[in-house]
Amino acid sequence: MEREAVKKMKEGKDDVLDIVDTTIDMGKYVDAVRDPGAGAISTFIGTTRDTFQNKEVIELQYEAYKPMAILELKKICTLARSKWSLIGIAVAHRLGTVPIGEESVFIAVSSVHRKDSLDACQFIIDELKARVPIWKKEVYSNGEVWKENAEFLQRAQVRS
Amino acid sequence: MEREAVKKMKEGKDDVLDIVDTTIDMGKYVDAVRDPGAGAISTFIGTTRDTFQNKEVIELQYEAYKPMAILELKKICTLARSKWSLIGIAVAHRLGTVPIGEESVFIAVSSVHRKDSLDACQFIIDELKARVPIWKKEVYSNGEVWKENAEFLQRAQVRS
Amino acid sequence: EENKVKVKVLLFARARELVGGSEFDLAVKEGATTADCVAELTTRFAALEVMRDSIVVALNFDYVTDPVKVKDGDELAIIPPISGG
Amino acid sequence: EENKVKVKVLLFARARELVGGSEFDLAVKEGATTADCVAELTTRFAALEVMRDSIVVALNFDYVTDPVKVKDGDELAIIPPISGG
Repeated sequence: MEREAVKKMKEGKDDVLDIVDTTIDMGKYVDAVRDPGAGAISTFIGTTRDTFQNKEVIELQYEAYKPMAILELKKICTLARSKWSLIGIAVAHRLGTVPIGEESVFIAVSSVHRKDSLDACQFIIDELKARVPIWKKEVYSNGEVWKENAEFLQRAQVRS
Repeated sequence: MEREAVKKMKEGKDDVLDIVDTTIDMGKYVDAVRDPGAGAISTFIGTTRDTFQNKEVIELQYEAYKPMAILELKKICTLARSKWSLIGIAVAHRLGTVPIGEESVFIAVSSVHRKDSLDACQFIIDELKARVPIWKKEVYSNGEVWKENAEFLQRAQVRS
Repeated sequence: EENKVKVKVLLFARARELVGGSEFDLAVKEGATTADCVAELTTRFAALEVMRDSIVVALNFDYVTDPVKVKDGDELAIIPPISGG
Repeated sequence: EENKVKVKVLLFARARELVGGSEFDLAVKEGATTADCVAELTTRFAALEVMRDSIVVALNFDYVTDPVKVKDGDELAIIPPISGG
Protein backbone atom coordinates (compact mmCIF):
# COMPACT_ATOMS: atom_id res chain seq x y z
CA MET A 1 0.00 0.00 0.00
CA GLU A 2 2.87 2.32 0.75
CA ARG A 3 4.41 1.40 -2.57
CA GLU A 4 1.12 2.28 -4.26
CA ALA A 5 1.15 5.70 -2.63
CA VAL A 6 4.70 6.43 -3.76
CA LYS A 7 3.91 5.26 -7.29
CA LYS A 8 0.85 7.50 -7.40
CA MET A 9 2.86 10.49 -6.20
CA LYS A 10 5.54 10.04 -8.82
CA GLU A 11 3.04 9.68 -11.63
CA GLY A 12 1.04 12.66 -10.47
CA LYS A 13 -2.72 12.94 -10.21
CA ASP A 14 -5.15 11.93 -12.95
CA ASP A 15 -6.07 14.69 -15.38
CA VAL A 16 -9.52 16.17 -14.76
CA LEU A 17 -11.12 17.20 -18.07
CA ASP A 18 -14.68 18.49 -18.20
CA ILE A 19 -17.01 20.05 -20.72
CA VAL A 20 -19.86 21.60 -18.73
CA ASP A 21 -23.15 23.30 -19.47
CA THR A 22 -23.23 25.50 -16.38
CA THR A 23 -21.02 27.90 -14.43
CA ILE A 24 -17.51 26.55 -13.86
CA ASP A 25 -16.88 25.78 -10.19
CA MET A 26 -13.29 27.02 -10.04
CA GLY A 27 -12.71 25.93 -6.44
CA LYS A 28 -13.50 22.35 -7.42
CA TYR A 29 -10.79 22.32 -10.09
CA VAL A 30 -8.22 24.03 -7.88
CA ASP A 31 -8.91 21.38 -5.25
CA ALA A 32 -8.54 18.68 -7.92
CA VAL A 33 -4.90 19.67 -8.52
CA ARG A 34 -4.09 20.62 -4.92
CA ASP A 35 -1.47 18.34 -3.37
CA PRO A 36 0.68 18.31 -0.21
CA GLY A 37 3.72 17.97 -2.48
CA ALA A 38 2.78 20.95 -4.66
CA GLY A 39 4.32 24.36 -4.09
CA ALA A 40 2.46 26.08 -6.89
CA ILE A 41 -0.89 26.09 -8.65
CA SER A 42 -1.18 28.24 -11.76
CA THR A 43 -4.57 28.90 -13.26
CA PHE A 44 -5.92 30.54 -16.36
CA ILE A 45 -9.48 31.80 -16.61
CA GLY A 46 -10.93 32.79 -19.97
CA THR A 47 -13.74 35.31 -19.51
CA THR A 48 -16.20 36.62 -22.06
CA ARG A 49 -15.68 40.21 -23.21
CA ASP A 50 -18.31 42.84 -23.86
CA THR A 51 -16.72 44.31 -26.95
CA PHE A 52 -14.99 43.12 -30.08
CA GLN A 53 -13.52 45.75 -32.42
CA ASN A 54 -15.77 48.33 -30.77
CA LYS A 55 -18.91 46.29 -31.42
CA GLU A 56 -20.97 45.58 -28.35
CA VAL A 57 -21.33 41.86 -27.69
CA ILE A 58 -24.78 40.97 -26.36
CA GLU A 59 -24.30 37.25 -25.89
CA LEU A 60 -21.86 34.44 -26.52
CA GLN A 61 -22.65 30.87 -27.43
CA TYR A 62 -20.26 27.94 -27.28
CA GLU A 63 -20.60 24.49 -28.79
CA ALA A 64 -18.19 21.54 -28.90
CA TYR A 65 -17.47 18.25 -30.56
CA LYS A 66 -17.43 16.79 -27.09
CA PRO A 67 -15.72 13.36 -27.39
CA MET A 68 -12.99 14.74 -29.64
CA ALA A 69 -12.57 17.82 -27.45
CA ILE A 70 -11.90 15.61 -24.42
CA LEU A 71 -9.46 13.46 -26.40
CA GLU A 72 -7.60 16.54 -27.68
CA LEU A 73 -7.43 17.93 -24.14
CA LYS A 74 -6.01 14.60 -22.99
CA LYS A 75 -3.32 14.79 -25.69
CA ILE A 76 -2.45 18.33 -24.59
CA CYS A 77 -2.08 17.15 -20.99
CA THR A 78 0.19 14.29 -22.05
CA LEU A 79 2.31 16.71 -24.08
CA ALA A 80 2.48 19.15 -21.16
CA ARG A 81 3.55 16.39 -18.77
CA SER A 82 6.31 15.38 -21.21
CA LYS A 83 7.64 18.95 -21.22
CA TRP A 84 7.32 19.92 -17.55
CA SER A 85 7.27 18.25 -14.16
CA LEU A 86 3.60 18.50 -13.18
CA ILE A 87 1.44 17.05 -10.43
CA GLY A 88 -2.18 17.77 -11.41
CA ILE A 89 -3.94 19.24 -14.44
CA ALA A 90 -7.62 20.23 -14.60
CA VAL A 91 -9.36 21.81 -17.58
CA ALA A 92 -13.02 22.78 -17.79
CA HIS A 93 -14.78 24.43 -20.72
CA ARG A 94 -18.29 25.77 -20.56
CA LEU A 95 -20.82 25.41 -23.42
CA GLY A 96 -24.06 27.14 -24.30
CA THR A 97 -24.76 30.77 -23.54
CA VAL A 98 -22.08 32.40 -21.38
CA PRO A 99 -22.98 35.82 -19.98
CA ILE A 100 -20.45 38.66 -20.35
CA GLY A 101 -17.70 38.60 -17.71
CA GLU A 102 -18.18 34.94 -16.80
CA GLU A 103 -15.75 32.06 -17.26
CA SER A 104 -15.76 30.14 -20.53
CA VAL A 105 -12.64 28.13 -19.74
CA PHE A 106 -10.66 27.31 -16.61
CA ILE A 107 -7.25 25.66 -16.41
CA ALA A 108 -5.45 24.69 -13.20
CA VAL A 109 -1.98 23.13 -13.06
CA SER A 110 0.02 22.17 -9.99
CA SER A 111 3.74 21.49 -9.65
CA VAL A 112 6.48 21.28 -7.05
CA HIS A 113 8.19 24.40 -8.42
CA ARG A 114 6.28 27.34 -9.86
CA LYS A 115 8.02 27.68 -13.23
CA ASP A 116 6.63 24.32 -14.36
CA SER A 117 2.98 25.10 -13.68
CA LEU A 118 3.25 28.68 -14.96
CA ASP A 119 4.73 27.60 -18.29
CA ALA A 120 2.45 24.57 -18.61
CA CYS A 121 -0.64 26.68 -17.95
CA GLN A 122 0.28 29.04 -20.78
CA PHE A 123 1.05 26.08 -23.06
CA ILE A 124 -2.30 24.43 -22.34
CA ILE A 125 -4.39 27.50 -23.17
CA ASP A 126 -2.33 28.11 -26.35
CA GLU A 127 -2.83 24.49 -27.45
CA LEU A 128 -6.51 24.50 -26.49
CA LYS A 129 -7.07 27.49 -28.77
CA ALA A 130 -5.17 25.78 -31.59
CA ARG A 131 -6.70 22.30 -31.58
CA VAL A 132 -9.64 21.60 -29.26
CA PRO A 133 -12.85 21.49 -31.36
CA ILE A 134 -14.96 24.13 -29.60
CA TRP A 135 -16.67 27.06 -31.29
CA LYS A 136 -17.86 30.45 -30.13
CA LYS A 137 -20.48 32.65 -31.74
CA GLU A 138 -20.60 36.33 -30.82
CA VAL A 139 -24.01 37.93 -31.06
CA TYR A 140 -24.10 41.72 -31.64
CA SER A 141 -27.05 44.07 -31.82
CA ASN A 142 -26.75 44.02 -35.61
CA GLY A 143 -25.65 40.51 -36.42
CA GLU A 144 -23.53 37.58 -35.29
CA VAL A 145 -20.28 35.92 -36.21
CA TRP A 146 -18.52 32.62 -35.59
CA LYS A 147 -15.13 33.52 -34.22
CA GLU A 148 -11.93 31.93 -35.54
CA ASN A 149 -8.84 31.46 -33.36
CA ALA A 150 -5.67 32.74 -35.01
CA GLU A 151 -3.85 29.84 -33.31
CA PHE A 152 -5.98 27.33 -35.24
CA LEU A 153 -5.68 29.11 -38.59
CA GLN A 154 -1.90 29.31 -38.30
CA ARG A 155 -1.63 25.61 -37.60
CA ALA A 156 -4.07 24.70 -40.38
CA GLN A 157 -1.85 26.62 -42.76
CA VAL A 158 1.20 24.63 -41.67
CA ARG A 159 -0.77 21.39 -42.05
CA SER A 160 -1.92 21.91 -45.63
CA MET B 1 -20.42 60.63 -15.27
CA GLU B 2 -19.95 58.76 -18.54
CA ARG B 3 -16.58 60.42 -18.94
CA GLU B 4 -15.66 59.17 -15.47
CA ALA B 5 -16.54 55.63 -16.46
CA VAL B 6 -14.44 55.73 -19.62
CA LYS B 7 -11.51 57.23 -17.71
CA LYS B 8 -11.78 54.48 -15.10
CA MET B 9 -11.82 51.77 -17.76
CA LYS B 10 -8.74 53.09 -19.52
CA GLU B 11 -6.77 53.38 -16.29
CA GLY B 12 -7.84 49.94 -15.16
CA LYS B 13 -9.08 48.93 -11.73
CA ASP B 14 -7.35 49.86 -8.48
CA ASP B 15 -4.81 47.33 -7.25
CA VAL B 16 -6.08 45.17 -4.38
CA LEU B 17 -3.21 44.31 -2.01
CA ASP B 18 -3.85 42.41 1.20
CA ILE B 19 -1.82 40.81 3.96
CA VAL B 20 -4.19 38.50 5.81
CA ASP B 21 -4.11 36.34 8.91
CA THR B 22 -6.63 33.76 7.74
CA THR B 23 -7.42 31.57 4.75
CA ILE B 24 -7.22 33.45 1.45
CA ASP B 25 -10.65 33.82 -0.17
CA MET B 26 -9.56 33.25 -3.76
CA GLY B 27 -13.00 33.93 -5.24
CA LYS B 28 -12.96 37.40 -3.71
CA TYR B 29 -9.69 38.31 -5.45
CA VAL B 30 -10.73 36.81 -8.78
CA ASP B 31 -13.91 38.90 -8.58
CA ALA B 32 -11.79 41.96 -7.74
CA VAL B 33 -10.02 41.75 -11.12
CA ARG B 34 -13.02 40.48 -13.12
CA ASP B 35 -14.16 42.99 -15.74
CA PRO B 36 -16.56 42.98 -18.70
CA GLY B 37 -13.64 44.17 -20.84
CA ALA B 38 -11.29 41.40 -19.70
CA GLY B 39 -10.77 38.30 -21.79
CA ALA B 40 -8.33 36.67 -19.41
CA ILE B 41 -7.59 36.27 -15.73
CA SER B 42 -4.34 34.55 -14.80
CA THR B 43 -3.74 33.49 -11.25
CA PHE B 44 -0.90 32.07 -9.25
CA ILE B 45 -1.41 30.21 -6.00
CA GLY B 46 1.54 29.44 -3.76
CA THR B 47 0.79 26.41 -1.59
CA THR B 48 2.78 25.02 1.33
CA ARG B 49 4.66 21.78 0.69
CA ASP B 50 5.02 18.83 2.99
CA THR B 51 8.66 18.11 2.23
CA PHE B 52 11.86 20.04 1.73
CA GLN B 53 14.97 18.08 0.70
CA ASN B 54 13.26 14.91 1.95
CA LYS B 55 12.63 16.39 5.40
CA GLU B 56 9.02 16.29 6.48
CA VAL B 57 7.60 19.74 7.13
CA ILE B 58 5.22 19.80 10.09
CA GLU B 59 4.23 23.44 10.01
CA LEU B 60 4.97 26.73 8.29
CA GLN B 61 4.94 30.16 9.83
CA TYR B 62 4.92 33.43 7.95
CA GLU B 63 5.61 36.94 9.19
CA ALA B 64 5.83 40.26 7.36
CA TYR B 65 6.98 43.84 7.64
CA LYS B 66 3.44 44.80 6.75
CA PRO B 67 3.57 48.47 5.69
CA MET B 68 6.71 47.96 3.63
CA ALA B 69 5.34 44.73 2.13
CA ILE B 70 2.25 46.58 0.88
CA LEU B 71 4.41 49.41 -0.52
CA GLU B 72 6.70 46.94 -2.31
CA LEU B 73 3.67 45.13 -3.74
CA LYS B 74 2.37 48.47 -4.98
CA LYS B 75 5.70 49.16 -6.71
CA ILE B 76 5.57 45.73 -8.34
CA CYS B 77 2.04 46.45 -9.63
CA THR B 78 3.15 49.79 -11.06
CA LEU B 79 6.10 48.10 -12.76
CA ALA B 80 3.84 45.37 -14.16
CA ARG B 81 1.37 47.93 -15.50
CA SER B 82 4.24 49.75 -17.23
CA LYS B 83 5.29 46.52 -18.98
CA TRP B 84 1.93 45.02 -19.92
CA SER B 85 -1.59 46.17 -20.67
CA LEU B 86 -3.48 45.11 -17.55
CA ILE B 87 -6.94 45.74 -16.14
CA GLY B 88 -6.89 44.50 -12.54
CA ILE B 89 -4.25 43.17 -10.15
CA ALA B 90 -4.94 41.54 -6.79
CA VAL B 91 -2.32 40.09 -4.46
CA ALA B 92 -2.97 38.50 -1.08
CA HIS B 93 -0.38 36.97 1.26
CA ARG B 94 -1.26 34.98 4.33
CA LEU B 95 0.66 35.27 7.63
CA GLY B 96 0.92 33.10 10.73
CA THR B 97 0.68 29.33 10.65
CA VAL B 98 -0.31 27.95 7.24
CA PRO B 99 -1.24 24.24 7.19
CA ILE B 100 0.34 22.01 4.52
CA GLY B 101 -1.39 22.23 1.14
CA GLU B 102 -3.07 25.56 1.83
CA GLU B 103 -2.50 28.88 0.07
CA SER B 104 0.22 31.20 1.35
CA VAL B 105 -0.02 33.63 -1.56
CA PHE B 106 -2.57 34.37 -4.27
CA ILE B 107 -2.13 36.59 -7.32
CA ALA B 108 -4.83 37.41 -9.86
CA VAL B 109 -4.29 39.55 -12.95
CA SER B 110 -6.81 40.44 -15.65
CA SER B 111 -6.22 41.75 -19.16
CA VAL B 112 -7.95 42.10 -22.51
CA HIS B 113 -5.60 39.58 -24.13
CA ARG B 114 -4.21 36.57 -22.30
CA LYS B 115 -0.51 37.01 -22.97
CA ASP B 116 -0.46 40.18 -20.83
CA SER B 117 -1.97 38.65 -17.72
CA LEU B 118 -0.01 35.38 -18.07
CA ASP B 119 3.33 37.17 -18.30
CA ALA B 120 2.44 39.75 -15.65
CA CYS B 121 1.35 37.02 -13.22
CA GLN B 122 4.72 35.29 -13.56
CA PHE B 123 6.54 38.62 -13.18
CA ILE B 124 4.62 39.50 -10.01
CA ILE B 125 5.39 36.24 -8.20
CA ASP B 126 9.05 36.48 -9.26
CA GLU B 127 9.28 40.06 -7.96
CA LEU B 128 7.37 39.23 -4.80
CA LYS B 129 9.92 36.54 -3.97
CA ALA B 130 12.78 38.94 -4.68
CA ARG B 131 11.69 42.04 -2.75
CA VAL B 132 8.57 41.86 -0.59
CA PRO B 133 9.63 41.65 3.09
CA ILE B 134 7.87 38.46 4.17
CA TRP B 135 9.54 35.53 5.91
CA LYS B 136 8.74 31.84 6.20
CA LYS B 137 9.93 29.41 8.85
CA GLU B 138 9.72 25.71 8.17
CA VAL B 139 9.31 23.53 11.24
CA TYR B 140 10.53 19.93 10.96
CA SER B 141 10.32 17.12 13.49
CA ASN B 142 13.96 17.73 14.37
CA GLY B 143 14.38 21.48 14.06
CA GLU B 144 13.35 24.56 12.14
CA VAL B 145 14.80 26.90 9.57
CA TRP B 146 14.10 30.36 8.19
CA LYS B 147 13.92 29.92 4.45
CA GLU B 148 15.76 32.25 2.06
CA ASN B 149 14.47 32.97 -1.44
CA ALA B 150 17.16 32.54 -4.11
CA GLU B 151 15.52 35.47 -5.95
CA PHE B 152 16.28 37.79 -3.01
CA LEU B 153 19.85 36.57 -2.51
CA GLN B 154 20.67 37.03 -6.19
CA ARG B 155 19.39 40.58 -6.16
CA ALA B 156 21.17 41.40 -2.87
CA GLN B 157 24.40 40.27 -4.48
CA VAL B 158 23.87 42.61 -7.42
CA ARG B 159 23.06 45.45 -5.00
CA SER B 160 26.21 45.21 -2.88
CA GLU C 1 -24.91 -1.84 -57.75
CA GLU C 2 -21.37 -1.12 -56.59
CA ASN C 3 -20.40 -1.48 -52.92
CA LYS C 4 -21.02 1.58 -50.81
CA VAL C 5 -19.39 2.64 -47.56
CA LYS C 6 -21.56 4.46 -45.05
CA VAL C 7 -19.91 7.25 -43.08
CA LYS C 8 -21.47 9.24 -40.25
CA VAL C 9 -20.91 12.94 -40.89
CA LEU C 10 -21.00 15.56 -38.11
CA LEU C 11 -21.27 19.28 -38.74
CA PHE C 12 -20.49 22.02 -36.26
CA ALA C 13 -20.85 25.76 -35.82
CA ARG C 14 -20.99 27.68 -39.11
CA ALA C 15 -20.97 24.47 -41.18
CA ARG C 16 -23.96 23.19 -39.20
CA GLU C 17 -25.83 26.46 -39.72
CA LEU C 18 -25.06 26.62 -43.46
CA VAL C 19 -26.24 23.03 -44.01
CA GLY C 20 -29.11 23.22 -41.57
CA GLY C 21 -28.28 19.93 -39.87
CA SER C 22 -25.70 18.56 -37.46
CA GLU C 23 -25.50 14.89 -38.33
CA PHE C 24 -26.30 12.61 -41.26
CA ASP C 25 -25.12 9.50 -43.07
CA LEU C 26 -23.09 9.78 -46.24
CA ALA C 27 -22.76 6.83 -48.62
CA VAL C 28 -19.61 6.87 -50.73
CA LYS C 29 -17.95 4.39 -53.10
CA GLU C 30 -15.69 1.80 -51.57
CA GLY C 31 -12.15 3.18 -51.60
CA ALA C 32 -13.32 6.76 -51.22
CA THR C 33 -11.18 9.06 -49.08
CA THR C 34 -11.92 11.85 -46.60
CA ALA C 35 -11.25 14.29 -49.45
CA ASP C 36 -13.85 12.52 -51.60
CA CYS C 37 -16.33 12.81 -48.75
CA VAL C 38 -15.74 16.55 -48.45
CA ALA C 39 -16.12 16.96 -52.23
CA GLU C 40 -19.36 14.97 -52.10
CA LEU C 41 -20.61 17.10 -49.22
CA THR C 42 -19.89 20.42 -50.89
CA THR C 43 -21.65 19.18 -54.02
CA ARG C 44 -24.68 18.11 -52.00
CA PHE C 45 -24.73 21.27 -49.87
CA ALA C 46 -23.74 24.17 -52.08
CA ALA C 47 -23.92 26.48 -49.07
CA LEU C 48 -20.72 24.90 -47.74
CA GLU C 49 -18.79 26.16 -50.74
CA VAL C 50 -18.16 29.56 -49.08
CA MET C 51 -16.09 27.95 -46.34
CA ARG C 52 -14.48 25.13 -48.32
CA ASP C 53 -10.93 26.51 -48.03
CA SER C 54 -11.12 26.76 -44.28
CA ILE C 55 -12.59 23.32 -43.57
CA VAL C 56 -10.50 20.86 -41.61
CA VAL C 57 -11.75 17.32 -41.07
CA ALA C 58 -11.40 14.82 -38.26
CA LEU C 59 -11.79 11.10 -38.83
CA ASN C 60 -12.77 9.09 -35.77
CA PHE C 61 -11.77 11.97 -33.46
CA ASP C 62 -8.38 12.65 -35.06
CA TYR C 63 -7.47 15.51 -37.36
CA VAL C 64 -6.51 14.26 -40.81
CA THR C 65 -4.78 16.38 -43.43
CA ASP C 66 -3.79 14.03 -46.24
CA PRO C 67 -6.73 12.07 -47.71
CA VAL C 68 -7.41 8.86 -45.78
CA LYS C 69 -9.58 5.99 -47.04
CA VAL C 70 -12.83 5.79 -45.08
CA LYS C 71 -14.41 2.61 -43.76
CA ASP C 72 -17.99 1.67 -43.06
CA GLY C 73 -19.08 3.15 -39.73
CA ASP C 74 -16.39 5.84 -39.63
CA GLU C 75 -17.23 9.17 -38.04
CA LEU C 76 -16.19 12.13 -40.15
CA ALA C 77 -16.44 15.58 -38.56
CA ILE C 78 -16.35 18.83 -40.48
CA ILE C 79 -14.31 21.20 -38.32
CA PRO C 80 -14.72 24.87 -39.23
CA PRO C 81 -12.07 27.17 -37.74
CA ILE C 82 -12.32 26.64 -33.99
CA SER C 83 -12.76 29.39 -31.41
CA GLY C 84 -12.65 27.76 -28.01
CA GLY C 85 -11.05 29.37 -24.97
CA GLU D 1 26.60 65.69 25.87
CA GLU D 2 26.69 65.47 22.07
CA ASN D 3 23.49 65.52 20.04
CA LYS D 4 21.91 62.14 19.51
CA VAL D 5 19.51 60.97 16.82
CA LYS D 6 16.90 58.44 17.85
CA VAL D 7 16.04 55.77 15.31
CA LYS D 8 13.30 53.17 15.62
CA VAL D 9 14.76 49.76 14.78
CA LEU D 10 12.62 46.82 13.64
CA LEU D 11 13.82 43.23 13.58
CA PHE D 12 12.22 40.37 11.72
CA ALA D 13 12.41 36.61 11.40
CA ARG D 14 15.82 35.18 12.27
CA ALA D 15 17.17 38.59 13.34
CA ARG D 16 14.25 38.99 15.73
CA GLU D 17 14.82 35.54 17.20
CA LEU D 18 18.58 36.06 17.60
CA VAL D 19 18.11 39.39 19.36
CA GLY D 20 15.05 38.33 21.29
CA GLY D 21 13.05 41.44 20.43
CA SER D 22 11.25 42.93 17.47
CA GLU D 23 11.42 46.66 18.04
CA PHE D 24 13.54 49.13 20.03
CA ASP D 25 14.98 52.62 19.89
CA LEU D 26 18.57 53.16 18.93
CA ALA D 27 20.35 56.43 19.76
CA VAL D 28 23.23 57.26 17.43
CA LYS D 29 25.46 60.31 16.96
CA GLU D 30 24.15 63.05 14.72
CA GLY D 31 25.44 62.40 11.20
CA ALA D 32 25.44 58.62 11.68
CA THR D 33 24.46 56.49 8.69
CA THR D 34 22.45 53.31 8.24
CA ALA D 35 25.79 51.44 8.15
CA ASP D 36 26.73 52.99 11.51
CA CYS D 37 23.41 51.84 12.92
CA VAL D 38 24.00 48.27 11.75
CA ALA D 39 27.52 48.32 13.23
CA GLU D 40 26.12 49.64 16.52
CA LEU D 41 23.47 46.91 16.49
CA THR D 42 25.86 44.05 15.87
CA THR D 43 28.08 45.38 18.67
CA ARG D 44 25.14 45.54 21.04
CA PHE D 45 23.70 42.18 19.98
CA ALA D 46 26.61 39.84 19.33
CA ALA D 47 24.17 37.14 18.25
CA LEU D 48 23.50 39.11 15.05
CA GLU D 49 27.12 38.63 13.97
CA VAL D 50 26.34 35.21 12.41
CA MET D 51 24.03 36.80 9.84
CA ARG D 52 25.83 40.10 9.33
CA ASP D 53 26.82 39.41 5.71
CA SER D 54 23.27 38.61 4.68
CA ILE D 55 21.57 41.59 6.35
CA VAL D 56 19.84 44.10 4.12
CA VAL D 57 18.30 47.24 5.62
CA ALA D 58 15.29 49.35 4.77
CA LEU D 59 15.03 52.98 5.83
CA ASN D 60 11.50 54.32 6.08
CA PHE D 61 10.13 51.39 4.03
CA ASP D 62 12.72 51.58 1.22
CA TYR D 63 15.67 49.29 0.68
CA VAL D 64 18.97 51.17 1.01
CA THR D 65 22.30 49.78 -0.11
CA ASP D 66 24.79 52.63 0.16
CA PRO D 67 24.99 54.21 3.66
CA VAL D 68 22.39 56.94 4.12
CA LYS D 69 22.41 59.48 6.97
CA VAL D 70 19.63 58.79 9.46
CA LYS D 71 17.34 61.41 10.99
CA ASP D 72 15.51 61.56 14.27
CA GLY D 73 12.33 59.45 14.05
CA ASP D 74 13.50 57.33 11.11
CA GLU D 75 12.37 53.72 10.95
CA LEU D 76 15.22 51.32 10.22
CA ALA D 77 14.31 47.72 9.47
CA ILE D 78 16.74 44.83 9.54
CA ILE D 79 15.72 42.62 6.64
CA PRO D 80 17.16 39.10 6.80
CA PRO D 81 16.91 37.15 3.54
CA ILE D 82 13.21 37.12 2.68
CA SER D 83 11.18 34.01 1.93
CA GLY D 84 7.70 35.14 1.01
CA GLY D 85 5.58 33.45 -1.63
